[in-house]
Amino acid sequence: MIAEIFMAVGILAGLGLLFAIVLAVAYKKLRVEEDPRIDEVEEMLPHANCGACGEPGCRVFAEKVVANEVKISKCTVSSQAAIERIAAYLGVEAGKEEKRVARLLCAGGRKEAHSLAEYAGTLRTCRGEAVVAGGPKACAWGCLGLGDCVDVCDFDALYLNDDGLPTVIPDKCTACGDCVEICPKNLFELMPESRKLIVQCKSLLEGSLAESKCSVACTACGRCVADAPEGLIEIRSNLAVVNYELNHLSSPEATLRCPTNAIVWVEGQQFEKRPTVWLPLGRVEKYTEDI
Amino acid sequence: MEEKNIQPVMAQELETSSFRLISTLGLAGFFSGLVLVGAFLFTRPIIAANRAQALQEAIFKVLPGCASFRTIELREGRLVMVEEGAPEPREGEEVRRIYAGYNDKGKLIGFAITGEEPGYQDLIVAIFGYNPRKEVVVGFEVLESKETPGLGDKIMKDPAFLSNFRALAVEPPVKVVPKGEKKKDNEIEAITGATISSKAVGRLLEKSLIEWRPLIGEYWKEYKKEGD
Amino acid sequence: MQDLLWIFISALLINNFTLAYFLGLCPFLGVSGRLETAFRLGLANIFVMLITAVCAWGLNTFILPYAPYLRLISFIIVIASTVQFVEMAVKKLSPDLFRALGIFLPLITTNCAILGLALFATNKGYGLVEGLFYALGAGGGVTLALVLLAGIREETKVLDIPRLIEGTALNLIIAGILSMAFMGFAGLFSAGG
Amino acid sequence: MDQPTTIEKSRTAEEFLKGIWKENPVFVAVLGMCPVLAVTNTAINSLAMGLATTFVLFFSSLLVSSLRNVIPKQVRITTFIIIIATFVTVVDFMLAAIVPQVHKELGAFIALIVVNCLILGRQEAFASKNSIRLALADALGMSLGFTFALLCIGVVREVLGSGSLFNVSLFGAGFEPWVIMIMPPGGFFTLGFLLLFFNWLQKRRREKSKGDRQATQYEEAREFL
Amino acid sequence: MIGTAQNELKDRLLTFRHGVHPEEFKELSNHQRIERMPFVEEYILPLLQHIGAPSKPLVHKGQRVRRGDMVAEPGSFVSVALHTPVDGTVTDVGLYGHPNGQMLPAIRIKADPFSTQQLDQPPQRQPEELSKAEFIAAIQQAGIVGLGGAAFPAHVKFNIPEDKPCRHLMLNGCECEPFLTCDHRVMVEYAEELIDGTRILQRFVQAEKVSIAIEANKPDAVIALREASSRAGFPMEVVPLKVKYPQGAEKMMISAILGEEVPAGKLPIDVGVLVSNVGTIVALSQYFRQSQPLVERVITVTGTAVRRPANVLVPLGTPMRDLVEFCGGVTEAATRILLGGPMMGIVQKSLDTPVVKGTSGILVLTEREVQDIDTFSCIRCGRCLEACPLFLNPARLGLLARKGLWDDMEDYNALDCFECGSCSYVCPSGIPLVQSIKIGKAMIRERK
Amino acid sequence: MVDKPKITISTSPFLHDQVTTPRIMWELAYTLVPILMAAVYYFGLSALLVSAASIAGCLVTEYYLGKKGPLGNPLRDGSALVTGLLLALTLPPGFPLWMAFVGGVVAIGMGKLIWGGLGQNVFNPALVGRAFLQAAFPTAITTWEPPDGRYLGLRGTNLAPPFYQGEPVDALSTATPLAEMKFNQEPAALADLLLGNISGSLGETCGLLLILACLYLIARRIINWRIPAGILATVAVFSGIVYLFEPGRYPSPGFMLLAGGLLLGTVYMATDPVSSPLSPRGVWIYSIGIGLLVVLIRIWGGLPEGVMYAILLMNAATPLINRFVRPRVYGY
Ligand SMILES: Cc1cc2nc3c(=O)[nH]c(=O)nc-3n(C[C@H](O)[C@H](O)[C@H](O)COP(=O)(O)O)c2cc1C
Ligand SMILES: Cc1cc2nc3c(=O)[nH]c(=O)nc-3n(C[C@H](O)[C@H](O)[C@H](O)COP(=O)(O)O)c2cc1C
Ligand SMILES: Cc1cc2nc3c(=O)[nH]c(=O)nc-3n(C[C@H](O)[C@H](O)[C@H](O)COP(=O)(O)O)c2cc1C
Ligand SMILES: Cc1cc2nc3c(=O)[nH]c(=O)nc-3n(C[C@H](O)[C@H](O)[C@H](O)CO)c2cc1C
Ligand code: SF4
Ligand code: SF4
Ligand code: SF4
Ligand code: SF4
Ligand code: FES
Repeated sequence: MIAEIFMAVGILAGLGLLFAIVLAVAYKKLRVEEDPRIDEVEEMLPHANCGACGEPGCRVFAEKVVANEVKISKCTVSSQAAIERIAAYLGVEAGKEEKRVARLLCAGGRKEAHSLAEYAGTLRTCRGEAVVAGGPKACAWGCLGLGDCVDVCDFDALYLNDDGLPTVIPDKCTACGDCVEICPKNLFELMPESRKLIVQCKSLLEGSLAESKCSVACTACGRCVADAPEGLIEIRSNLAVVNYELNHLSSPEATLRCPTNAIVWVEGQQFEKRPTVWLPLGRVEKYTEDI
Repeated sequence: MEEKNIQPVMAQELETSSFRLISTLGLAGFFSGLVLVGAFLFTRPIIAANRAQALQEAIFKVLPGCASFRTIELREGRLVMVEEGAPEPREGEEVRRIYAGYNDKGKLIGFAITGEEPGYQDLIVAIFGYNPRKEVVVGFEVLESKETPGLGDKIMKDPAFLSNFRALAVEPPVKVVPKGEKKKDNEIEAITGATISSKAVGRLLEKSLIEWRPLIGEYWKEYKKEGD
Repeated sequence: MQDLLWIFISALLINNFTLAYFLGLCPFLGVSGRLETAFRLGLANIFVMLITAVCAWGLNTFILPYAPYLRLISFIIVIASTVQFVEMAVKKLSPDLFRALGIFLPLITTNCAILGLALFATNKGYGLVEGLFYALGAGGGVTLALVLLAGIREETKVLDIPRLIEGTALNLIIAGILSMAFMGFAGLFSAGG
Repeated sequence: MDQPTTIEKSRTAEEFLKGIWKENPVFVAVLGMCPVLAVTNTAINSLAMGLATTFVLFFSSLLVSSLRNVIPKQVRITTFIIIIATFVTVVDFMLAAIVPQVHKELGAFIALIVVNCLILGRQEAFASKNSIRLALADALGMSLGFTFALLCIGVVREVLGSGSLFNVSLFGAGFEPWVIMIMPPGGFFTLGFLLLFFNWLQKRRREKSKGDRQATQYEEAREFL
Repeated sequence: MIGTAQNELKDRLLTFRHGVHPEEFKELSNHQRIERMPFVEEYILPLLQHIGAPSKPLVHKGQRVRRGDMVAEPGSFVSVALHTPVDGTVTDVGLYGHPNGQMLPAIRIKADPFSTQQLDQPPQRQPEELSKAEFIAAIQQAGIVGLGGAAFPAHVKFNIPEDKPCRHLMLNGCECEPFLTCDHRVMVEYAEELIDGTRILQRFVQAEKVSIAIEANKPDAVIALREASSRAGFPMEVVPLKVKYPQGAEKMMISAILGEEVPAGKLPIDVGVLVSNVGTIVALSQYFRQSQPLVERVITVTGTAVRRPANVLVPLGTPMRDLVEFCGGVTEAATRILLGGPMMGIVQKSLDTPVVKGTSGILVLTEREVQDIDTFSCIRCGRCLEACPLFLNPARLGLLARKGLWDDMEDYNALDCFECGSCSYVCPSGIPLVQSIKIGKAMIRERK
Repeated sequence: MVDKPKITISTSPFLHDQVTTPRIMWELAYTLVPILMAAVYYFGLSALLVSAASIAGCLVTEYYLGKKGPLGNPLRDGSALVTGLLLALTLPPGFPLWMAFVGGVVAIGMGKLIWGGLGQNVFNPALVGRAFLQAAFPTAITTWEPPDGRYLGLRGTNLAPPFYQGEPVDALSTATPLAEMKFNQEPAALADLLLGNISGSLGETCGLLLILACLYLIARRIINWRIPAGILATVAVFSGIVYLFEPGRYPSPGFMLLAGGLLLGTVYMATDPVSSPLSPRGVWIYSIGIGLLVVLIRIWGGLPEGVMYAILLMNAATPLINRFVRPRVYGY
């Protein structure tokens, strides 16, 4: 009985000691210097080493989180609070910059810009239309309105309004640039929110020709140039261009006499808050009915 | 420059904790050992009793009429009866044992033998009773198997199958035949849809008998000599 | 020989650790998203299992006969520490190998499959050589399952998996179908046709 | 123990409840899968496993949270494992002594509680950082959630796979059991479809809260494309 | 005569692996002699009618020009000059609809209704007298580009590097696209010029061997060219090839005739071959013998919705609307307008765009032929793999494109695809494979 | 005048081959009719009922849970019908109808819809259904009855009430040729295997019809010829080698080819385009793999038949094959 107890305790303590010493020595001898933030983040992780995050272990996950390769929320074991703590910890490091949002440089929705033909392809995406004679719209620069940008936005910051125009919700937009990349017509630009004077047109056609294709096209009439402070706006290739280096001079004044409303003063959201169609009808969705 | 700030702190932490961590682990091991020994000592008799009871039940089942049993061990090529109260063999020690069953009059009526054999899924471990006088198998019970429920596990439940072992002759060697074709005493009628498991049982009996029958034969001779 | 083959095949296909014994499912479900990672995790698994088999056998023959109640705790401590030590050694001796396999080691050590291997191998009373074959089969089986699942999961990237079932639910069902397919191996080399 | 404040009281309840539903270790976090699938072929086994896990989780949390300021960082994990392994061994012995039949069925999976990601995860993520009170609430909640999940799976598998519940035959003679349900694939399928079911519940709840107007518009939009 | 040729063609014909057999529809126009398009009121000359940099305009609004005058000069080495096909007045230099769907700079010329529209005849330039550099420059000044479809500036292609001798000059008379017959008619009606142009080019590139590949469905062209070559005493092999799409793609032609593959990312000249369309060669001859720069080309106007399918010699810049009117206009059923053949042609939103150098045909189709088939998911039947002449995996590319996995697409060699359309043609699930691949290629290029 | 007509735009090519996916599916379904008729000839009404139940399971599931295809109704493309028919053809004649229905539901639900529907599944749906049935009801699915000419007589177990076992009234059940061979080393006559006068699942008995169907489908380019070629050649060669070692114990290659589900599986199931590899080289690997697994399971495995498992296992490997075995691109 007593012998049993001694043996048990002896063996366990022995094993414990032995390996503790081995590991302690190894820990010191074999340590490699790394970004101290990795340790910090790892410290805040659950250490379950369960692989649920898809990474081979907590440390590797921490490395990737610090390197911004994966999202911290991938760790399903951490509580929400812990995740926020880590995000906050890393967020402080990230620093701050003026908030930017994506702006659409076209206002030619279904009502304003008319089409020459009907798209009959089965691939109903903007990219798909764009390779087919540049899309059915008369204006070769304008938005195709099939919402590739809406699909690609991970933050639900975009929806198609009922005019078929993708509308950015500034509060949700993180300026990730995905929509800028996907749009085949290059209609998005990431702008600081302080830029409020925006020309919502990219058509390089002159005056009446432009207007014949889209009722909100810039006709290069020059009124905004005249109404704005010197040098703020100029006409280049039949299009009004705002010189944002002089952004501090801008005011809604310049937009007042625009005959087509191609130049606008944007506070917050770009297009009217019409009744909206949220568009999680990604391409995937189109094929996939949830079962 | 930040690094510099961090470095000494970490080094220091390591320095101081080296002793502490070893001692923490040592202590944890110590207490855990205590708890474990306690739990072990407390439950050991109960667990042992459970085991013994399970064993006894199995032996009684495969040796009808059995009222008590003694453990017999294979030592140096001979079967030797294990003394009462001898310590259990340690885990990991290789001992080969069978059990001798006695009826209520204290007469040796047969032996319970365990054996194992790969079946349909995994090893089948079973115990069976062997009557050396008549040279027949008198009972059979599966101890462990992973055979398919409803199919292969009939080898442990199906009365029809188990009835094969009421008096199964072991000479000529046991043979498995399809259902409905049993003609001789040494044949086991297979379970339809589970021929593999049935055959595994057959092989299990055959192998164990080849191993143990000569030994039992000698033991039996000696016993009879003594008895007579 | 026949026995060793059977031990190996049984652990590899018939009683596949992942698909039939449900061991090591967490990494199986978590780290099977990319084929490359899954394969390396599998290799690391084989490696750790071999170490485990040796540790388990050693403990079982030299220490546990004296203190059977320490089985679990000593397995886990010894295996975890040995693997951790090996990890550090590998990191120092061969950084390449470490990058390829070493990063998986922490994930594997505290994993059911490893401890399961130790427990099963000792339960079945395997000796050192048998234990090693068992480990090889089990590790190979885990690798096989991981690689197959990872291949299928990579394929699902181009499929229109319904939203509702995406993720773990689908992975589980795929694992179930794989497990069903592996049932075809039952009785391999044991039933003697 | 210091007197708990009201805030702490409400937090206790919250920590307790979250494990059962919102952060259910099985359905939401998908943790500790091995026992979840391996031993749930009958309701009794599920229950036994759930209780065994509860026992281990409860006592390890208790110990870890009371010792949280004593254990040095570097050996934290090792110490936790020692603590957990100790309790697991105790449970193992106890089950073998009290319910040998169940112990035999659960087999090595009792021992495998040691490496159940859930347990170590809770120690790391919660018990080692919170007061005893909260740690216990968390442990209880999590293990209840775990047991609940096991039981769900166990019930489905037993009813279909054996035609019985807690060993009580439900359908009478002649019932054709769905053998697959008590075999490995059945485990995967059951959990898979339960997860599917919970996803569906969640989706429905989300849709309800969004309001019907948008739902119809969503449908319309779908028609439109 | 024709009968024997056909018999000969029945023998085993050379061809390439994979490919498809669409219905030909050539009988609509393959017996129509080439007609000359009368001059119309207005011409629009886009500055970009070829691959490479756009031409630079030399004229201004209001300037008077004579037929054959250079109105834009090459913008760089990979660029050619542009000439006006008519006497008239420049009315605008601005943005106009281009066949590719964009609005691009173009010169608009109002034709002089009283002009004779005769070409001024500057002094003849004999190609034999020119040095290599002069020859190349002359072709560039003549505005000659490949008329086989891609409109690659001819002088760039003919300017073969010293270290890559041209062993084999191959003329491309396959015209594998259904419907199109312009090359066919050119071979029959301009056989003389064709031989002459070939002789000029062969002398220049010092090709050891000259052959012309013709799909076996044009036996009269085979005979015409055999006769012309023996008449002219110019040895030239006329090789009939199996009728299979895209036999006319140069890589496929080389595979068929030489059994060699052009290594990926390389040009035919890397295996010692120079491929040129028959129309290009005729333009070459016309330039050197008649001093006519590239101001007109033969175009097939056809399709089930065209009232009078025809092969027409059209001044470049002619608005499609006028050309179609010349061929009787279109029927009510017209729904789709294409430039080029039905397999690779580009679709038009309206008939307002002008004919350019690369236009080989105008096709107006009805609902019946173009009915887009229903799109199912890919069933991985592998038909597209067995159709793709480049041995790509279109099914995979289509799947990847659908999910926006552009990097994987690049890995699966999306950039090698030459958009022949064989895969979409055979896909039983009606998957827009070529479109998907086009999108993928655009994305991959943008991201680089 | 010209702009008046409705101008539509789409992308090249503007011509299309006549073959469409629904047509492929329907044509395949037609070729299954003779095989089904042979089953009716051998097993009578039971064969029809079992097929109807399995098809009903498939169609109902597809109809209610499937997504609308371009044809609207998800059943119009015919693929669910094919799945249901093929599943039925792998079931024994005495199979309870409710189980056949369940099999159909599982085949479509788990084999197809959770993957996203037509064309997306990694595993062959009919075989997923059958594997499920085999694992769920191993006894029922291994109870075989001989072709006994009872055209109108139902097998007693067919009409078992849902969730209950059938009454095994007629204890007529026999072993299939494969089981006879495996457990008793008694091969059946090849002529019987060819004509179908043996017990087995509905569609597998008549070898001759299956061979004809195979030739027709190859000629119509509906199935890839490499798959039957690869599987059958591998099985013949591999089992031939084994046979030469111990002819008495192991089955002859001829028997291996004709017995059991090999022909049915080879012609209709291994060839499922969706779950087989794309490139020709990949297809060779796939089919040789199936051949090897079939022989392995049949000769050394626990089960007499392994076609289904062999196909499912190679289905599982197909994504890997597709990934690592790609066609050589022109010019590389
Ligand atoms: C899911 C499944 C489970 C099976 N389980 C067993 C089993 O436990 N034992 C067995 O001998 N055969 C098992 N089999 C094998 C088949 O039932 C096999 O057909 C049978 O062994 C052949 O025997 P028979 O000739 O009596 O039909 C199983 C088959 C399946 C499909
Ligand atoms: C798919 C495809 C089909 C083609 N078919 C033809 C053809 O039928 N006739 C032809 O002259 N060129 C055809 N071409 C273009 C040739 O590949 C090659 O560019 C041309 O013959 C070169 O001559 P050029 O530069 O004089 O145009 C085809 C190209 C592709 C990609
Ligand atoms: C295409 C096809 C595949 C089959 N695959 C299997 C299989 O993998 N395993 C199996 O046991 N039976 C399978 N069967 C049924 C067998 O051919 C055979 O009838 C049955 O397995 C007989 O063996 P048993 O004694 O196991 O019931 C399949 C049948 C078909 C038509
Ligand atoms: C040649 C061919 C074979 C097929 N074989 C099967 C099959 O074995 N099982 C099945 O469920 N569907 C089969 N189908 C139908 C279809 O491919 C199947 O339903 C898809 O797997 C569903 O995505 C087959 C179709 C074709 C064209
Ligand atoms: S991707 Fe571009 S073209 Fe398409 S909807 Fe968005 S903004 Fe418009
Ligand atoms: S895709 Fe990115 S940049 Fe564009 S709207 Fe969404 S969040 Fe903003
Ligand atoms: S379009 Fe591209 S992928 Fe399709 S067949 Fe032609 S070359 Fe191949
Ligand atoms: S032809 Fe169409 S359906 Fe067939 S594999 Fe190619 S893309 Fe898929
Ligand atoms: S419980 Fe997580 S790996 Fe087993």
